Amino acid sequence: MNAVISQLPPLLIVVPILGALLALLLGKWKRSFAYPITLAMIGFQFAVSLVLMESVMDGEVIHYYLGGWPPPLGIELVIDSFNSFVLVVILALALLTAVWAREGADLDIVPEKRVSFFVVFQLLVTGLCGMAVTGDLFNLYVFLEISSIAAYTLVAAGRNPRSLIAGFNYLILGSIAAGFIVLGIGYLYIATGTLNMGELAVMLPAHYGQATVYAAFLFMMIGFSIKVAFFPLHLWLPDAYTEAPAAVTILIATATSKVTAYAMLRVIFSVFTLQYVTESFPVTELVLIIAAVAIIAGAVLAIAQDNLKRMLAYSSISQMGYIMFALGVANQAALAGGILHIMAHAVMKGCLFMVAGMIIYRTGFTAIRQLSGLSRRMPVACAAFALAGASMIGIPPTIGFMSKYYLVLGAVVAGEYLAAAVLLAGSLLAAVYIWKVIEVMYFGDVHDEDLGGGLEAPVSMMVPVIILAASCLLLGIFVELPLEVVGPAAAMLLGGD
Amino acid sequence: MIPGILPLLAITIPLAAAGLIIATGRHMNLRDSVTLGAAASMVMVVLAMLPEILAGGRIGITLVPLLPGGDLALRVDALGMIFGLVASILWLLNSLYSIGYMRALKEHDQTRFYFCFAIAIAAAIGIAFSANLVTLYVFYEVLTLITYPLVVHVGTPEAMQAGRKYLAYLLGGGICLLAATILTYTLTGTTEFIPGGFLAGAGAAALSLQVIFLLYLGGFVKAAWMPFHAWLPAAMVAPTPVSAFLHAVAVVTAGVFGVVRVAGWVYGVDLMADLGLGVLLAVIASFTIITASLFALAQDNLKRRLAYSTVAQLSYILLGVSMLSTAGLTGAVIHIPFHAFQKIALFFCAGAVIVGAGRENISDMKGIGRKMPVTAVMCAAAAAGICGLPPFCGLVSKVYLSIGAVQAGELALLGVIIVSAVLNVAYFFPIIHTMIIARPSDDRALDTVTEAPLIMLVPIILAVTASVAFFFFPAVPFLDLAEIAIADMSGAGLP
Amino acid sequence: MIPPAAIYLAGLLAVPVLSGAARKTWVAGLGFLGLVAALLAGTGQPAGPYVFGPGIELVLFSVDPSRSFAGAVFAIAALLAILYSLHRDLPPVETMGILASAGAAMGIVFAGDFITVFIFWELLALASLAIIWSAPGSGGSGFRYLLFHIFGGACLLTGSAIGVVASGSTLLAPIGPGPQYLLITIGIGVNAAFVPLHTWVPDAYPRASVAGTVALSIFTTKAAVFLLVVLGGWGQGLAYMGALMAVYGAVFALFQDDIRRVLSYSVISQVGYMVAAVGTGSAMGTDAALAHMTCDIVFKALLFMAAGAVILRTGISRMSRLGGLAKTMPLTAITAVVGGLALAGVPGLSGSVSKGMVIGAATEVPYLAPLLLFAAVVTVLYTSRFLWFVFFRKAPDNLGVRVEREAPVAMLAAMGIAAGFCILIGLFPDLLVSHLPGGSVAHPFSRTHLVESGAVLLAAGIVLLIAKPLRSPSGMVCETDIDRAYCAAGRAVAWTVKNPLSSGARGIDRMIGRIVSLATRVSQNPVMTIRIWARTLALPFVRALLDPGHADQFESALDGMRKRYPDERPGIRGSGYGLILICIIAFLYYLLGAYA
Amino acid sequence: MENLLAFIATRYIYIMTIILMMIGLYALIAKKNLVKKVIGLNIFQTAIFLFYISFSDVDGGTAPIFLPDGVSATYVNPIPHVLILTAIVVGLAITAVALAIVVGIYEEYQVTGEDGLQEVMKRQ
Repeated sequence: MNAVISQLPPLLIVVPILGALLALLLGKWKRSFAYPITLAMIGFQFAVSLVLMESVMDGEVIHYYLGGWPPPLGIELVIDSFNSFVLVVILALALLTAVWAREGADLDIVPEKRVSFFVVFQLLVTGLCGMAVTGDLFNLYVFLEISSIAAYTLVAAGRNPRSLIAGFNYLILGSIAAGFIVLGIGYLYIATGTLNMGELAVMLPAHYGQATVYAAFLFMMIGFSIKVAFFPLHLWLPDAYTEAPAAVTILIATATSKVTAYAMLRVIFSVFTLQYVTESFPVTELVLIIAAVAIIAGAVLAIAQDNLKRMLAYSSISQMGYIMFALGVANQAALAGGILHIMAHAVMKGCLFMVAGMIIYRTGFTAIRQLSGLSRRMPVACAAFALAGASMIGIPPTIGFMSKYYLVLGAVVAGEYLAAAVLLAGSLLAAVYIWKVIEVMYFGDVHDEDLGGGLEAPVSMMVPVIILAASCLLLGIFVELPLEVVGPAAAMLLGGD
Repeated sequence: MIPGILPLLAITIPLAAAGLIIATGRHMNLRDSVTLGAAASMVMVVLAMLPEILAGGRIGITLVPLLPGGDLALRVDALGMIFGLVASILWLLNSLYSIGYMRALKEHDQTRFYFCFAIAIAAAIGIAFSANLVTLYVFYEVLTLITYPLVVHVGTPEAMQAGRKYLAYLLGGGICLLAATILTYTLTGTTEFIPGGFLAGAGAAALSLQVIFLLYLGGFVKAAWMPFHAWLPAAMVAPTPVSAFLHAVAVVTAGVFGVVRVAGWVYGVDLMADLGLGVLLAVIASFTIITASLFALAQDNLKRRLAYSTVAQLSYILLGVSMLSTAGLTGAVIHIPFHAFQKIALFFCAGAVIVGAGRENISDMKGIGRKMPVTAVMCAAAAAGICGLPPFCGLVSKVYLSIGAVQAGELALLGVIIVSAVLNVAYFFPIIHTMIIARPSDDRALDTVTEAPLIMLVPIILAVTASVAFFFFPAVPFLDLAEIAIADMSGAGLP
Repeated sequence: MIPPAAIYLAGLLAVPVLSGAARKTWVAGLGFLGLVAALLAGTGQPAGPYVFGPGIELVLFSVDPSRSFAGAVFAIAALLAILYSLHRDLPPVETMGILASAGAAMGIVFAGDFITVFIFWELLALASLAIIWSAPGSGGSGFRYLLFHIFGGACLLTGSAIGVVASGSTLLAPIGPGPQYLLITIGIGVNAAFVPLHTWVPDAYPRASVAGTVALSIFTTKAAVFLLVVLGGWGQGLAYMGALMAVYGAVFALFQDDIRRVLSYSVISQVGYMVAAVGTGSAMGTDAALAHMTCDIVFKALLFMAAGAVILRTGISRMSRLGGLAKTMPLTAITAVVGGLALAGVPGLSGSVSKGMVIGAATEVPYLAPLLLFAAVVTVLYTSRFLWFVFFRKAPDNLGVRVEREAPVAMLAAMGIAAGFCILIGLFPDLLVSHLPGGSVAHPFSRTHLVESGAVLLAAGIVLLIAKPLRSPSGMVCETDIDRAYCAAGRAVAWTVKNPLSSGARGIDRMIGRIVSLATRVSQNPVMTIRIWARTLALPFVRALLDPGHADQFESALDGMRKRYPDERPGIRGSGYGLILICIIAFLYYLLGAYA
Repeated sequence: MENLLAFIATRYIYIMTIILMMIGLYALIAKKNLVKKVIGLNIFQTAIFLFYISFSDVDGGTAPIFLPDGVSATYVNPIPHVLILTAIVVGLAITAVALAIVVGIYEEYQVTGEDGLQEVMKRQ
């Protein structure tokens, strides 16, 4: 592999941080500079991630030692098929969100805060990239906190005062979670004396069965479960998603939650290997059960909501259950489905939240019942919503169906018929809450005529929505492309190759 | 030109038409002519494949690799050809009719209507020509969703309620179908339709195979077998062309088609017999036939009565499949097109009455035959056809089903056939009497009634003519196709 | 040569477009053509099997002596019926019905296989329905008629399906034992008015129009009889069924007031004779059946025509209100008398010939002949009642209706021809007998036969002298038959379907709806729901235990919660008490794990 | 029994940190006043810092400072100290954000207590 590519990983993080400072300074001088720089930086990261993914597609792994210090002293950045894939997904989402936010941000960000908003926005993205690429546990924690702090700030940054309360909740629980994670990392260090994931994976088996390792595992599981809002630790999520500024909701619902899920999988499978979680400290069964409950409960709660964003938030809880489900089944097909679902859910939930934001942007409506007859005013947006919703339900041939298919396949192969049934039932419930909206949008009669027609949102918001909606369908039909990466990634997690 | 392009074409034509319909939505005539043109050309395409199929050949094409065990692939064989012919020809008739109907009633959102219609037809054709379970499932779900806007077209609360019911049942069915597909794949490593079935080689436990078959049945809830039929009468709130579409062109037809497919191409007749699934199917079908006919007796709303009659008639097909004998399967397969042609005529008549007289309840239709003779007579003819009276094609399938029951050695099924024959007459001929014979309640009653416009009468007459023609020449082409299909699914060794 | 059925069936297609005189001539022409074709049919070649579909071959046209004989008879009868129907412009549907039933009967006669028979069988039912429904106020009886015959048709189909599979060929053949015997017997029995499947006859025939009744009386039952003849090999059970029908029909005919009901029961009775003859199973019996079928078609048609003429002119169909028509309608009266005497079996008329043959054949089966003779006596009784009350007794002036005109020409012509047939056959039996397939002979004027008929008539006379009520028209009228039971059953089904079944289904629907809505409401805010429920449960205890002030406070708080439900406002509180729990568990786990 | 005592004797520092952590958690969740919550958060984090420092300790170890050659000594493990430096920075940032939010809430609702907040929102 050529020298340039091997130098890319640090740039992925360093350059944007510098860029953020630049944006801050220039933004102070002239407000309109901030946005372009942010956009450029995220675009740059996206490009880099594409190059990286292309170069690791053939299964080889890029290692980069910061400052040339090898582990255990130094910090290592690792790029393999799994996290390069995650990188591409979240950066694509972040880029689209940034495009969307150009006007979408005005919805609930006061102009004075615009500069800092985009700076923090970019820091959040950068922190996520760091989480994805790092090969060092404590470094992971640091990046996790960077992104989290950015997220707390953004959530609380809205015009809507309630966003402060939501942000505070998020902060409290998020910090507790971070505390647990770092505690767990500490225990691991006690046990092995290293923090490098690769070395841990090698050294841990000797210490399996130690209470220290148990404790480490438990604390990290709990911590990550809070971070990914894994039922029943999801309590911060509905408020945060509902009250946060639209753009922020999109970003944390797609990028943040997905990277955290990635980190969780990475820790569980690359640090505590599959053998640990299934044999010496079996938790997969438990995770599977909780995941099943999460799928159903999240969906049922979503059905009951009347606030569109809140409904989508609960649906996220249900969908996160799908990914945990993959963890619980823990075989090739299921993990492939899970990783695929990380992408699928990012794409479709991003699209749905964008549409929700556009609706608020144009009409100020937040309640589902207010949307009646909206399809006549915002045809494109509603069509996108319908398409992404179909994907959420898992209607073939959308991407949502593909990931679900693999999950069920995995469950069936593993003989978990009941779990498979629950998964399918969950998609039926998803149909219910998605359809509640579509029904109102398309077949309700139009209220308050004074709004008039032609409320279609501006192009800069429309383009990302259309791209996402289209990719819901295209990624499904040409599901081979993501599978080329996802398959090996799953195999790698299972320690196959 | 590679032959594989034809089935692809058959699907892409309506899809392209859908796009054009949206594009030309502003100009009514242009839009409707697009629909008609697409329908006509699609019939052409399907007919172009007919000789090849009648010669015993198959036309296949793989579109994209989709999932393990199921690429998105099309393959046309005799059975699919039957469904394909029905769907395409009836779409042509239905388009003619709906143009008349929608304009006469000045329905709203006609563009959406025709758009969904076109896509739904594409899905139906996809189901007919699908080469494996996954493809079947994909198009099946698409059909379910895209039909929903048609069902709730009216937009009244009642309609929305019906739509929810419709989705609940059909999506639930889809879930079952998906589960069954995945289980089949995990058992055998393939979902390809193979004449004579491929599950027999799986060496799985009998119980699991039976359970999977139950899942398949649940999946094909589109066949409206009792007690999972409620969505069909509920969907009666839709405009009449939609009802015709549900009952004749695509939806329920797709359901029974799926059952035949699975019975013959996934399980295989012998395996079905070994697992005793024939008996199960026979019980369900018999129960449905009798109960649905009884329900039909109780309905006063013409369309609801027709809906229950559909439920009963579809189970004739299930009954034929359950016999697992040559004649029985033949009866089942040919009953698909025959029932479709007659039932679509009946629904067209119901719609014509709504347009011409604005009445939906049978009790209000006293003597309207005096003002709308064509509609009334055609309605009588189609009804007689469903009852299996000469000279209509319903009789043919009835004969085959009876012989099939004997071949299967299930004489009890003969009892079902007798009872249902009587019940059919019992709920159809009162309609005829009311429309044609009975005197109007008062002499002013018929003042507002006029014959439906010609563009609606033509499809009715064509459909009825077809059903008469199929009585005199059943072999062309459906019985021949059925023969090939049966030979496919049985290989040999049927009683 | 063309199959006669084709002529009628093709011809009726032109009826709707024609009208008035054109239609009448066209229909009459069809009648003649059909007759010609039927007469030529014997010379024609049977058509080869027509492959209907895999495993099903139709023999649409097969020829043998009995078929061509019956074909000719039906053609003549059809011509008579058509001629009779020319007296006025029938509604096109009715005309088509008459032609169709003629065609269907022809089809059954010449059919060579079960499926063809079934097809024409159903067609016959449909055609008869058309005829019945053409008369006003015939809805119910027509509907019942159809139900009966569809039931019969289905039985015939299923029965023949069994036969077909068993024998491997669809050709008509004697029915083997087993379920198919029962099914096919029921199937034919419905059309042949086997007791207790006969109720459609007195139900439908009197309701049809006068012309329609004639056509009905000719085709349906007789076609069934002919099918019995063709199949053959029935066994003696059928003979006794015939006897039962003969007696049952005759007795019920005795107790009718409506003239067409009398004749309807007479149809059942006479068909009983034929069935009995077929049941004997001998070639002689077959011939007798065919012969009696011929004669009965003619004189029964004749009587129905006469009754029709009477009803047409007087508008009255009840014997109790008719009378003395011999003066005003002499020709009708004469023909009616000829027909009546033929029916009664008076020597010198057609009835005695064929009835004699039947009874002669019946001697082979024990107890059959006496039963038939008894039926013959009763026949004489109701015939004489019919003739006397309608034509010859002094009209009851209180409600008598005077008519000044004789029946229309077309009717008279038809009746005249029919009467001519009766007399001719009666005087020269060989005209009929020589054509019989079995080649048996009749001795109408042999001493035994004369004595027999004399005895019958004498017995009848004696009974008339003894039984006074028989001499008054409304003496003993009984118009209830088994059909009451059938109708009751039908109504029961309808009621069950309308009330329990439907409402049950609706109830299930509603219940599901309630459950769903409850679930949705609960899941809007599960925690709060639980709290509300708990507090609601606690409320009575609180009231009981706490002092009123607290209780009211508690209650108001509860109401507040109810009002605010579902409470979506974000609160700082409540984020994860579960969390503490989990941490403590984790901590303890670590502690113990380390300690262990 | 003495077994347990021995256990506590050896691990008491860990137990202390855990208990401290639990105190922090309690404050975080049970305290109504937002500022107290933030304080609880800090206690929680401090407990974790202590935990790291304590396990990095080596008996008789000196500070990990580079000594002139010839002199040798046992160092305590330096890495946790480094990590905790980072963690402290992170904790600081979090506290800052939290306080900022609290200030925001106060400006918005004129309350820092949870019940007051509920009242205010009810009134809205």
